[in-house]
Formats: sequence, structure tokens, C-alpha cells
Amino acid sequence: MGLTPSFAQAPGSEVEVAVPTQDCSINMGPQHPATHGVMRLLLKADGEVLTGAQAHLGYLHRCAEKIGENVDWTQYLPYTDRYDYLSAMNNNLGYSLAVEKLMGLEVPERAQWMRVLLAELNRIASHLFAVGTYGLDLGAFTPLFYTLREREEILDLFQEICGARLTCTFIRPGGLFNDAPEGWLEKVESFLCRFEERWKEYDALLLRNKIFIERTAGIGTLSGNDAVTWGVTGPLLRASGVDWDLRRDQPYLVYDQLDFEVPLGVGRQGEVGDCWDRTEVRMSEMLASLSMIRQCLDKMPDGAIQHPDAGPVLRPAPGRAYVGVENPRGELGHWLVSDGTKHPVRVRMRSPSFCNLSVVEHLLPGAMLGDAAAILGSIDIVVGETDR
Amino acid sequence: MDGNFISHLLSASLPPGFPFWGLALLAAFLGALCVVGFVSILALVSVWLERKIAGHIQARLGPMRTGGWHGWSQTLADAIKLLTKEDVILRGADPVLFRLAPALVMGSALAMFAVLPFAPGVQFADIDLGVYFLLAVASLTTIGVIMAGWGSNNKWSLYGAMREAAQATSYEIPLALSLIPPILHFGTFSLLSATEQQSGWGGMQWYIFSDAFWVAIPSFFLFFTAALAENKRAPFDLPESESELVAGFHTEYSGLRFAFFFLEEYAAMFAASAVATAYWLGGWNFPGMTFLSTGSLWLPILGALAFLLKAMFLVCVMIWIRWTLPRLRIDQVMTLGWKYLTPLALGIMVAAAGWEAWRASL
Amino acid sequence: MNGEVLSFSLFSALAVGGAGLALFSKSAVRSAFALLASFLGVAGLYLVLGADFLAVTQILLYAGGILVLYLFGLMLVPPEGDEPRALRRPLALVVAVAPVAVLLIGFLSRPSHGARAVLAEPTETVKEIGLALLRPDGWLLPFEYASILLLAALVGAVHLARRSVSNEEAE
Amino acid sequence: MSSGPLVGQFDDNVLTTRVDWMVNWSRRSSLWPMTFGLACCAIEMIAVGGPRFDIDRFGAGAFRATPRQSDLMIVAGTVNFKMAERIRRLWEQMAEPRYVIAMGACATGGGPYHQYGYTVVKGVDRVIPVDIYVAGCPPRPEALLDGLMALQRKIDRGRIVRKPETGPV
Repeated sequence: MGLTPSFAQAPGSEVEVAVPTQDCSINMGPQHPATHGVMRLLLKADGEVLTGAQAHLGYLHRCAEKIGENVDWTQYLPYTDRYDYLSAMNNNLGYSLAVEKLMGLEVPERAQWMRVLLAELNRIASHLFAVGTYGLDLGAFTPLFYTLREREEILDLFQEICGARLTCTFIRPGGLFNDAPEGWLEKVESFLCRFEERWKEYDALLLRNKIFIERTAGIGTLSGNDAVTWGVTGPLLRASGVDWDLRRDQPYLVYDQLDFEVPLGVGRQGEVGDCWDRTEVRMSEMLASLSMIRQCLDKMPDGAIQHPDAGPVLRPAPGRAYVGVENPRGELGHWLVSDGTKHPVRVRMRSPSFCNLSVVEHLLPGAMLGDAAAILGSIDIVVGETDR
Repeated sequence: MDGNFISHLLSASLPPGFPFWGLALLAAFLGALCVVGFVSILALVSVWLERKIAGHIQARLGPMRTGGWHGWSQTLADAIKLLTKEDVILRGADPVLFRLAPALVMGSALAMFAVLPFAPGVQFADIDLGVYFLLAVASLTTIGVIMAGWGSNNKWSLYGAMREAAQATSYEIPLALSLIPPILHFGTFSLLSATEQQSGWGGMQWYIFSDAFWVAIPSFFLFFTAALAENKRAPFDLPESESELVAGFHTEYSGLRFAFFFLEEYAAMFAASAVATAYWLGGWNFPGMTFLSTGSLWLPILGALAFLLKAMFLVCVMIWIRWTLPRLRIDQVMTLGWKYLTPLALGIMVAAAGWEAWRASL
Repeated sequence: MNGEVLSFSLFSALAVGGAGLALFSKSAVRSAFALLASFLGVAGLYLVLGADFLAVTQILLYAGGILVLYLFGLMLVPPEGDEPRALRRPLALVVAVAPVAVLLIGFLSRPSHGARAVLAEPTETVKEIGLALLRPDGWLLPFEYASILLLAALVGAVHLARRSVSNEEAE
Repeated sequence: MSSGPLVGQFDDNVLTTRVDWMVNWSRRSSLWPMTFGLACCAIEMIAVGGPRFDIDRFGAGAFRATPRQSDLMIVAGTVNFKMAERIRRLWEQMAEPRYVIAMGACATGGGPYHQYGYTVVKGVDRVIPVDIYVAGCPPRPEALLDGLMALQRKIDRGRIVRKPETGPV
């Protein structure tokens, strides 16, 4: 590269001075406030505009699948809490359903309704955190604290029912660990009433904020075709206008008896599938979950919460099973292989964060450096799940 | 309490043969000490306010333990801690620029306080150029920030520095233009003279209440917005945007040198608020001022109180904005500055000029 | 030694020293920052001469504006050139020395009562500049109008340049 | 811990004990943590900053994104070998005096990943020195606050300008 600027004749334009510049490679992470954990993004930037991005993983690899081959079927359950640590109940549910499918167990009805209730409650907690930290990514600090306040109330409910705030290990193969304590369901109901009011606050504070709209509308647009091609699931897929929700399209538990709406991105502020749509879908999903929990509370039957055949040590018949469930971040699939002993032969999981993250390298080039945080935050990854 | 007062005091106490330039230097030094002390106390109060206000906005309490009553000494602890922390200078950094940058930033922030009229008779120097001098000195902070960003030899810092360069030079234009209506109204650059002209109506003839209120109010908001951007405050805090650039231009600074950048932010916030107070909100004038006799000792005390209250109110508004709004993107910042604020400021300037000319012709 | 001489020597040392640093510094960015010292020194000299408005304008425009533009420009310069610089040195020497020599000759050929007589009383110049700007027989206002014309030309040039880039993008 | 011409030079007297008290007080009251979360525990760390627990009450709420300006590294989560190297570097980038809290079972000793987690470092104290260990998987926010207060008590015992304690401790 010489000192003198080179003069190049670009086709179809006036004589243009090409100032020789170099793209700047920047390491974003592993310790960076916008990576939501320990992930490294290698960015290439031409000034403020990104020309390339590459995600480097493995900073939180915890051998989850290998551990599955070493421990009991039941012992593996706590590890499922820890891969997507924001939605432990949903992870428990996915694994338990897969084990139950292997064993051919039919879970008692009350347990099914309770499971749906807990999973949706956890979905609200997870989305609260996602929306709050998304505000943080865009420089709005306060929404996170409000969403954390509500999330604490959900964690209180979890704590009362299972003793843990974050890592519940509550939904187990065969049913639940425990029945809800006296008066717990009423507490859920009163929380829902409070939450409905607060939800409007967040909507006004963050989602309808002019600057927030400017920062997110039309940014990081993922078309429906691309979303399907990249194997994206969850709110990300629905924000791109693809109407696909496992809870409705491959119903498990009692979801087919519930009446709920699947919110889709419609591009109200910009294009279909932009960052604003993703946030909006998450916000609307909270309301959908709310109505689902209400229905669960109404229809909650009495009865047992654990299948009598599901003891502490499980020995599923030889075979293989795949069950996908709709997690807050997308489809969480478990592929289990059993040889009839008390240890699994293979515990393979399809984690939604990992598949959703793959789209980053497609979305980031062409965006601006400030958008990197906006796009990454809107994908809402949990590193424990991408690295497993 | 102004520079001349210090000089008089000194010349009375020094031996008669003492050279004049020595006296001037000594007076300047003592005045600078006063400014440093004042700015330090101001920053301590502002940072504590920021944390408390942020806390209460966010449904928290903020500092509570340090020092007793609502953690009043929290910032003091922060300051002592930063003083006693290790001073890291990277091997790859430019040693001269890295060291010079905080000093330049701090120095220019302190120089701004030289022309602020706090109360009748309490001003370090009433120079005729007043606010023009303030603008010039404020532009030096930009250089300091670029110096820090370049000298750190860190890409995040460099990005922060270049953002600051683009943002600060862009917003200097609407900032300066939005000052023209009050300058035309009062016919002076001097903040002192402008404040004195607002003392009518029993201390309520502020510029925003004057007959030119219809240009005063938009120009006030314009000035406030541009000052937010100039001082790197949210939603224009791109040079140090935490979620994008880690800590921007001061990523590599630790200890005392970081404290200088921290201090400068609050000093500059106060200086901008003080200019807004002196030009638009009547400076030290407060209602009922006319009941006090001109020689009364209460006048400077209450005047200083009024001035500080008004300026701190504006500082609190800046804090409130910071904890409410998301951050803009750099191209949006530039668009806002060039496509909206600058033409608007030009329009207001022309309107103000027309109004003042018409009023003068009556 | 009186105050004027002292401040004059201080500020001129700053100006010349800064300029020297800017010349001899290896790093281009450091040169730019050394220029800051030079600008501040010149501003101080204006102050000594009683031109306070000019001094502040010097800081505002040169230190606050033009220096930032220089720094922007430097960021576009590739880090290191491979061209042999030694060849250029004699030429650079001539270019650098010639003006200084001319200035020196000019100074030395004048009678030596020198700078003392030039020093004006420190006055407040803002008012005078304002009057000069609007005086009907003065040419300052038309001159300023011309600068607005220049500004319009600059904006037009930027606009033209932009269009060619967007043409290229459309390809 | 820190170095300088005045450090560890003086006998106990009123002046030096007061200086030590003041410096210790400032350090314990202003422990700025680094924005650095690894895994599950990070969520509880954020919860500690949240409205219910509010670590800012102790003066430790100013989370700094850059290690240069932070005093406290809360190792919140599982450390694996790929990350251990980075943690070491981050710790080295922090300015003295710096403190480390190992939060949770994983950072303390590998936690649930101790036995079969072949990539997991069995405790972050194999990489960097740890001041306070907080138990739990993940620890409750109250536990982290307790750990913070334990660290404050530890800082209170520090000697800066006074000569270090001699003899059996």
C-alpha cells in the first residue's frame, strides 16, 4: 500500500479517489458487556460499518452431552437446568418428555397442567430478562431493573414450590417433584394481575420509545426464507413472519386444550423480522403465556403429580427418542438413546441458542458497530446453551 | 471574590517591591486552587446525586451504607480509592499522550469555571468575551479525548475517540448558534453583564420570561440538547458507550487518571448548566431580590444559592435523561446534529436577530 | 524583566517549541498534537498583543476545529510508506529554510526599535470588530458573505462527491 | 499487595492507623465489580444488582466493563480451560488492589462438572488467587452479599503504610 492515493476509474461513476484504508479487526469478547456471557465475536469493521463477523464459541463448554453418558437418567436432570439457565423449567420439561417417550409413560393429568403452568411462568421470567438486557444493550439501563423486579416475583414462586430460584430440577421424568403448596396457585393468580399492569409500563418505556424504535426498526432484518434456511426457531423465527410454534403445531402436554395466540412479526415499525419485531414478539409472548397460565389455573384438575412407575432409578427400554419443545429461545430438542441400563448411551440436544446464533454472521455484515450490540441482543442467546 | 479581589488582597499583604507579574501569577494560582476545590466538591455531590437518582429511578435505593445518612460519603470513598489505586500505563501506549490527555481534559474543564458568575461579586474573572471563551476552552476537551483514545493504543478507545471527534465538532455548531439569541438580546458575551440585565421585575426578568420568550425557549432547549451531546451524556454517550465500546476512550485508564475523566464529565455538565442558568434562567437573580439592599451580605449568599440550585436542577435533568433514554447510533447522532439541530439553530438565530432589530427600531 | 516580556517569551517558546516538536516528531499523530501547543502559544501571543477576540478564536477554530480535522485526515493515511524519504530531504530543506531566510533578512534590514512599539494597549476588541463588521464603508460584511459562498461551494462539492459514490453502489 | 515508597514503612501510631483506616474504608466502600459473567451464577450476580438485593447499597454497584477500572472480579460461573487463560489475563489487567470472589460451586471447585467435565477447571483458584469463596449452585443473592461483606471485613484488616504484622497470625 503506497503513500499516494490510487486513482481508480469505477464503472458508471466520475473519477473517484480511493483512499487506501484497512479494515479494522476487533475482538468483541469473551469479556464484553454486549456478548451476554463469554462469547467472542471477531468483527471486521470499515470505520463504523461492519464488513464481517465471526463467532467463536467454547468459552463455556461444560461437556453436557458427555456427562449424560456417565450419569443416571435422573442424575442428568440437574445438568439440564444449567444449559439455558434462564429457563430451567422448560429444559427440565424437554428432557423429561424425551425420557417419558422412551419409557412410554403417560404423566398424570394434574402434572401435565402444572408443567404447562410452570413452563409458561418460566417463559415470562426468561423473556423479562431478555427484554431488560436488550434495553441495556441499547443503553437504556432502567428497563432491566424493572423487569428484574418482576422476575424476582416469579423466582419467589419457584422458590416456594421447589426451593431453588434458578436451577429448579422440578419437572422430572414421570411427573413433578412435588405438588404445589397450599395457596400457591392463588399467589400465581395475584402475580398475573400485577404483571399485566407492569407489562404496559415496559411497553411504553422501552418498546414505544422513539429512540428505541430508531435503533431497532429495520435493523438486522431476517427474512422468513432466510430464517428457515438458517434453522432459526423460537421468537426469532416468528418475528420473521413464519408461523411456527411447536406448542400449537406439534402439541405436547395439554397445549392442544389451551386457546392461545402465536404472535408474529408484522413489521409495524420497519421491516418484518427486524430487531424491533423480535422484541415485540417477546413482549406479546409474555401476554400469551399470561393467558395460558390463567387457563391452566382455571382448568387445574386434582390428582397425582407423579407416575407410580417412575422411581429414582430409571431403566428405559432400549430404543431412541427425539422430543422437541418450544423453549423461550426456540426449539429445544433432546435425542436420547437407551440400551436398557440405568445410564443413557447418548444424550444429544438441539439447543435453540446455538442454532439461532449461527445467523449472526449473516446479519452483522453491513450493519454498524452500534448495531452489533442491538442485533446480538435481539437474538438473545444464552451462552450456557450454545457451548453446552 | 473575583480575581481582582485576590490581587488586592495579595498586594496588601506582600512586600512593596514584589513584581506585578509575580502577583498576577500568585493570584491566578490561588484562584485556580479555589476552582479546583469547588469543582471537586461539586463533582462529589453530583456523582452521589447521580447514583442516588439512578437508584431511585430504578426502584432501588442506591448507596446507603458508606458514611451513614443515605451513603452521603460514597463518592468520597470512591475518590480516595481511585487515588490509591495502581496507575497502569501500558507498554504499548504512547507514554506522553496517555499522561497528557487527562490533564488537558481536566484543565479545560476547570478553565470553564473562571468566567461563571456565581453571585454578585463572586466570579473569578469577568472577561468581555465570557461565553466565547467558554466555548473555546470546551473545545479543548475534544482534543484531550482524542489524545486519550489514540494514546491508549486500544481499538475500542480509538473508536471512542473518533466518535467524540465527530460528535463534538458537529454539535459545537448548534451549541454556539443557540447561544446567539441571548447574546443578541443582552448585547454582550459577558455572562456577568447578561445576568445583571435580568435583575428587573424583582429578580424575575429572566430571558425566558422576557418579551423574546418565543425565541428564548426554543433556543434554551436547543442549547441544552447540544450541551448534552457536547458533554457525552446519554443519549449521546457514544464515545464511552458501555455496551458497544466497553468504556470507549477511557477503556485503558485506571486510578487517578480515570478519575480525571470522571470529574471532567461532571464539571462540564455543571458548566453547561451554569451557562444556561446565566443566559436563560436569570443567573443568580431570584424573586424578592429587590428587597435586599445592594450592600447586604445576604445578596451574594442567597444569589449563589439561587444560582447553584438552578444549575444543579439542570444537572439533575441531565441525570434523569440518562437513566431514561436508550442511546442513539452514531449516524443518528450526526443526522440529528446536522440535519435538524443546525438548521433549527440557524432559523432561531435569524428570528432572534429580526426580533431584536425590530425592538431596537421602536 | 516585566510581565509583557515574560509572557511574550513564554508564549513564543510554546509556539516555536510546539512547531518544532510537530516538525521533528516521528509519529504523525504526535505532530498533530504538538501543533496544539503551537496554536495555544500563538493564542497567548495574541493575548499579549491585546487581541483577546482573536486569541479565543484561534483556540476555538484551530485547536477545536482544524486540529480535529487534521486528526481525522491522519486516520486515513496508511500507517507506513515504503517510499524512500532520503531523496526528498534536500528539497524539503530548501523549502523549509527559504522562508525563514527571507523573514530573517526582512527583520535584520529593519531598524531595531522592534516589537515594543507594536504592543497596543490591552483593549476589548469585540465591540470594535462588531462595529467594523457593520460599518457601511468597511468591507468586512461582504467579505463574510463571500465566506458563506465558499461554504455553499463546499457543501455542493460534498454533494457531488456523494452522488458518484452512490452511483457506484447502485452498480 | 500494593507498592510504593510509603507502603509498609511505619510503626503503629495514631497517624498511621488513621491513614490505614481511611484507605481501607475507601476500598471497602467502593468495590467496583467488573461486568463479567460466565454462566448461571452471572444471572444471580445481575439479580444482586437488581432492585431487590441492590448491591449498590454497599457502594459496589458501579459495574465497570473494563478491568482497568474495576476492583472486584466476581468469577460467576464455570471456568473451562479455554476461558481460564482469559480470566488470568483479565485479572492481570486489573489495577491493584484487586479482589476476587469465586462465586458458586463451579468457580470454587468445578461444582457439578468436577467429575466428568473434562474441560472444566477444578476451581478458579488454580488460575488466579481468590479472596472469598461463596458456596451454592448458584449461590443465592444473599450469599453473594454475605461474601461481599466478608471481603469488606478482610479489607478492613489490611495494613497499608504500617509494617506488616509479624509472628504467628
